[in-house]
Amino acid sequence: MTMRNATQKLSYLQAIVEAQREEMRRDERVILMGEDIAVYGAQSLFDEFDNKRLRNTPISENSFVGVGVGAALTGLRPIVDLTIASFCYLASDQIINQAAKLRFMTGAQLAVPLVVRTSTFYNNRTAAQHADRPYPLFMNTPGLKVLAPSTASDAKGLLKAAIRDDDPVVIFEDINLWGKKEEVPTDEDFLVPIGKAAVRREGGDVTIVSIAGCLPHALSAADALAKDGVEAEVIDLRTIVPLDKETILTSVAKTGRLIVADNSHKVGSVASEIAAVVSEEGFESLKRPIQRVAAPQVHVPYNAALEKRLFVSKDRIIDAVRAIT
Amino acid sequence: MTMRNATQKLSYLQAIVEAQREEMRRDERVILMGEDIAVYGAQSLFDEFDNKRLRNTPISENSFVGVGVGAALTGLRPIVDLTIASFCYLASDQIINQAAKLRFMTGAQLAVPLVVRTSTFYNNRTAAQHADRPYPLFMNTPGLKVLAPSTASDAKGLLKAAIRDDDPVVIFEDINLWGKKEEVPTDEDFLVPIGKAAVRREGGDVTIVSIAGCLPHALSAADALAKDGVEAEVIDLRTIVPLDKETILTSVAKTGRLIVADNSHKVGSVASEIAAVVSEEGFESLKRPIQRVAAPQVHVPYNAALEKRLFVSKDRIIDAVRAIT
Amino acid sequence: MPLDRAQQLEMFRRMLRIRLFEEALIAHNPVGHLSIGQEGAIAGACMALRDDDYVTGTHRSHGHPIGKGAEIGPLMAEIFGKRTGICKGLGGSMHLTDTKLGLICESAIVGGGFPLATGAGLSAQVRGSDQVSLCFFGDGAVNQGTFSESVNMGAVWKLPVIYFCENNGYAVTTPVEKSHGQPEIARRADGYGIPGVVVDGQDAEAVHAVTLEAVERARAGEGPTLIEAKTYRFDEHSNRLAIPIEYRSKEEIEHHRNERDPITLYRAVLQTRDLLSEIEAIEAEVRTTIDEAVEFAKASPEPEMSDLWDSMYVNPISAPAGEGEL
Amino acid sequence: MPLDRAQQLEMFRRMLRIRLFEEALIAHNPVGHLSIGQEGAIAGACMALRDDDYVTGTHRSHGHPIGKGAEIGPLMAEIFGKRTGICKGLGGSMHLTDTKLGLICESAIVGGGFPLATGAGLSAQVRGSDQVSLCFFGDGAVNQGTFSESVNMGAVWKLPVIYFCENNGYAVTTPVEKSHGQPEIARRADGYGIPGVVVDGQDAEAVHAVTLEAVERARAGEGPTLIEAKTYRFDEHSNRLAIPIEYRSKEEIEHHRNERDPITLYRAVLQTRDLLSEIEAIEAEVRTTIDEAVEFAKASPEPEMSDLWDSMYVNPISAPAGEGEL
Ligand SMILES: Cc1ncc(C[n+]2csc(CCOP(=O)(O)OP(=O)(O)O)c2C)c(N)n1
Ligand SMILES: Cc1ncc(C[n+]2csc(CCOP(=O)(O)OP(=O)(O)O)c2C)c(N)n1
Ligand SMILES: [Mg+2]
Ligand SMILES: [Mg+2]
Repeated sequence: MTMRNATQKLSYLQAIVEAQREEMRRDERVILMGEDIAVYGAQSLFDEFDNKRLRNTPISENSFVGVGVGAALTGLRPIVDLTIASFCYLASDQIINQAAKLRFMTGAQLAVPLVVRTSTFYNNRTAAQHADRPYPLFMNTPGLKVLAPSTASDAKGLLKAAIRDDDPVVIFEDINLWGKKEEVPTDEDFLVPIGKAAVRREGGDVTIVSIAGCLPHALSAADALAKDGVEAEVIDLRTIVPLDKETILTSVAKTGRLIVADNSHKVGSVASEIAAVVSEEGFESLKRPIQRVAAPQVHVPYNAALEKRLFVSKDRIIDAVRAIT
Repeated sequence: MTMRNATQKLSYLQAIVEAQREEMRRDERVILMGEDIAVYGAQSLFDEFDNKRLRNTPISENSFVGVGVGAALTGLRPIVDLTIASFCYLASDQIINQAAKLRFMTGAQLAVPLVVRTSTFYNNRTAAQHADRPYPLFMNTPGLKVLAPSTASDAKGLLKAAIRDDDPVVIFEDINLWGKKEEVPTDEDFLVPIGKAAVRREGGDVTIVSIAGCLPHALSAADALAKDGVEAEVIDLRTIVPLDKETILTSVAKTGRLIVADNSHKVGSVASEIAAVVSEEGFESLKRPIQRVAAPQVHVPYNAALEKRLFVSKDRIIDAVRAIT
Repeated sequence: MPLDRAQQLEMFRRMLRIRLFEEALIAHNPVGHLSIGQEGAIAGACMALRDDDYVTGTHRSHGHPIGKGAEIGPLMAEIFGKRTGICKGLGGSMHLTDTKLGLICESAIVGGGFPLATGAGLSAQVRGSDQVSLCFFGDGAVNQGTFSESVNMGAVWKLPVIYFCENNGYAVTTPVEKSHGQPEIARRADGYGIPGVVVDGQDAEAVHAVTLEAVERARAGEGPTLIEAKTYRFDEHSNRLAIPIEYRSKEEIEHHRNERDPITLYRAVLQTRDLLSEIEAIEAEVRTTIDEAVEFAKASPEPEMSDLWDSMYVNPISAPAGEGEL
Repeated sequence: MPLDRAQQLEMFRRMLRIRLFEEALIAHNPVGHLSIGQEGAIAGACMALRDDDYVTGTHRSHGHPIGKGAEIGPLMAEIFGKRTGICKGLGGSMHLTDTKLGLICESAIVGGGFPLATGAGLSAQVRGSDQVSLCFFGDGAVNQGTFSESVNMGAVWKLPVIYFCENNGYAVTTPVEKSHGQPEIARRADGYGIPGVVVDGQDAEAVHAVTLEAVERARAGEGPTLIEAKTYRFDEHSNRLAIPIEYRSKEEIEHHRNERDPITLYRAVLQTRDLLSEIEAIEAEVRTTIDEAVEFAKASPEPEMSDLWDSMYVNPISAPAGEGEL
């Protein structure tokens, strides 16, 4: 038996593996499918679970995601690993046309307890076909829940919540965070609620909403700004759909200034959605223009130095804050 | 020889067919591919062009779009008809990972003069798997141009411009406009510039940006509002990427109020992007909160009466204007 | 195990129910892709399944739940868009899914059912159940990548799946020969190492026999079978779509209507087995069933805006203020 | 038409260029998916093509342009991420595309090349050119839906395409037998009505012969051929990916390195043809070429932010104020 408050030092990637291990132990309906899953972190699961529940799939993204949907409709709770986020486009048919719509189209006769995991592989010299951060891809489609954890604890707690959720969930994991270690609760029922953003730092001068791997940069920007007397409130979005409007609007009501840090391309990003919500529902409290700090509309180059410049950094956040304070 | 200013009464759908006919006559590199293309309006092209240039494809969306990309890379200028917009998800891999990225990834060795046509089939009792309006689907991906014409003339002129453009273009046609007739220029070089919105009605009190099939509703809302002394400026977006920020910001600078009418689901919509741009770059002129009038986050039901209620209407636009004037 | 008399009559009943259901639609609510002409393939396949076996289908969805034995009223009400419909009026003509009988999806996205049926087979295998999963699809759907991907996965994992092609010769206006490099669909099975079988889809008992064999293989853990039932659609692709070209001849259609009607053919077979009076009783009964279904559908209420929100998630996310009222 | 002596030596040169290019990468810039072990299949196939024929490839991209005869310096500079790289340092290791030699795409999306190669074939057919298009792909890629979809389209339209499988037995850690319901890849051809041919990929001349036959069929308007070249990758899937499991035995790897090295084997063949001194000259020359390429790459400048914007569109959309400067 684990203690309620016990913790264990785990990296973000280890936390993901532990979440799956615990849920597979707890519920035999949970299975894991994907290409070469041992290579993407799951090798230690093979010590404990067999080939029935750990499925190395052929390279057939649209179909193995759909196989997950079919299995979810009929009594299993599959986790499907789409490894690299640009493979989401290959499976977006089954995710959008089937997973997201089947419950509705059948008049709620069915449920789709499916988890799709995928990793954003940017800042890794993999060039344009592997480095996408398509957080907004599934945002326009009702029926899905979409997550993007930024800490090891959240990676664990949100993935566990997703596995227990009865609706289809897509979770974006950020490889730039894979190595980050922290104390993670060992309680088997430790869950992070879907739909709740986390205030990582309080401050009254400006709100910085941060998505996935932007968090470390947002926090160090906030530290630097504090030295100049600007207190930033840093919100870690964690859940993209459904959006925690309340936490964001409450903060903006206090600060009157909003920065959104998002490593997607700027146009049509999650940052755009947040800006839209605040310009609709939080307009009266806004003192200055909203600032999106995001990747520009160019593809990710192979050259590492140029690649790095596309993404959110401490300095870019500081500049954005300076522009409105 | 056609006269410079001659026109011809055509429906939106006929205008699309004429655009293709003219460009196929003009440039033998232009071909048209798709499923049962005769059924989707192109039957009269078969009188003039042969099976070499008019290709009925097998039901293989991802591949026939990719075949279009491959042909575009090697000397043709293909038009690929994805018929119904929810089939875009099946081909989003080839559109996003290949069409949009290939020029960049090869260091500009290649060009991809491809046009992908697709129709939004909402308000047609086809239910959730056929009724999507995924205008934002390709907006987050640099490298593409994305169009959404609302009049017969624009349908013709934008499609012709797209066919002559050397970059990949996705064009959303709206079946709710198929039957709308108007005088359309017959000049073979009549082009509507990509990237330019059209001010359809001038007014100083509120800006209504309208996307695709929302235009008739926006215009009748504006007429009704004018009777109450509220003068709306109606902007027909026409091009989704690249966004004509200038026209929108200029109008908002004058009116201080912005409504965006978009039949996509509200979250992560083109309306969200426009709201974000204005809340960043036009904030100082905004007097009241931005209002997005869009479809709510539920799927499209089969029941026709309920389906209709999801979409933008004159009354919903009027309500939104009333809320901020 | 061949069908006993009661089962033969039940198969006839289901075929006739499909036929009269579709004819009622033509009369009352001209919507959808009809299965007239394909009843033998559908009922023959379904009669080889248990109630708890899974089925996925297509945009041409009406026949599948009827073939599986579903109650008619809620199916009819669905096509009328009513709240008493099997999908509450939200799914409609292309999505008649009755989960009580293992129907998990009629996919209007061509090819969308392959992975789902394969996943249902995976589920049965992982849970150690002896259920099987039957995937209905058309000849055109074979060209979707999901066919190849999913059949291969079914084969690698020896899943209990029957891939059942209703080959009616056309995808909308496109004949098989113009869209398939090799037009014999069953022959594609070899590429995945599974058996491929061709059967006359207008002969319901022949369809039943080959399907039963495939079901037994699947239940025994020997993996999938690909069945190609040669059938024909008597009506237009969809009675809502204007088809501006002649892609099949009137003679061809008349030939099938006159010589190859699966119901006429099976009725004649059953008559030779001295079942005429039973047939006539079924004919009267089915007519009543369909009439009552139409009445039920007409009299039923429309769904409401709140039904949309309530059908989205298992734990409904509540409608934002105002939107519930649109 | 068998290869003449000059062509035999050219084939050997290209094989050796691939080998030494990859070895230089291991020494200088450990990035990428190497083609060591697969040189015979690649060069054998490419030697059957004209300079203006099209080629598409994969994430394992280095061998294809070298096999097609591309200049080495810009390829090396690309992997060093330099502005003088064939793709200006924007594409990198998985995308070495030299369009001067008809290479139109190395797709790091597995299966992404099937439609592109098929489209190039369509283009040649529509333009009435006699070019052909050759699509390199791995055994794992066969399970992508695009394989089936595209090969079928090539077959229906009798396009001049050669689908060429470098079957190295594994997709990352997954052996063919565990991911293919039926492990003989060439056998899938029958499903599309095109010829399927198996060849020893370690025998460059055998590869050349079967490819040439396919090229001639394609140019004659007889449609696609599927070729399966049995080969082996000597190194790890990618030298950047940690592989935590043993999925193939050391003995198996050693067997291939020692007995089945395509360069050793072909060198021996050429020696029996009295070409030793020519071979030695080529060996020296290739070593110099590679050394010079490394020097060139090292000495080359980095790309600039403006190169990104300039490479996006044919008519560049200018960078929004500020973003060009990031
Ligand atoms: C992904 C997708 N592409 C295209 C369509 C449009 N469409 C609907 S039915 C159909 C033809 C299907 O042919 P087949 O599989 O033979 O089934 P049949 O209609 O003959 O029963 C097509 C192309 C679709 N619904 N889904
Ligand atoms: C669509 C897609 N899915 C998965 C991957 C990850 N991946 C890269 S290479 C590879 C294996 C490919 O195997 P094979 O086709 O046999 O080529 P090989 O690496 O053996 O040359 C995989 C799964 C990818 N790049 N693209
Ligand atoms: Mg058919
Ligand atoms: Mg391989």
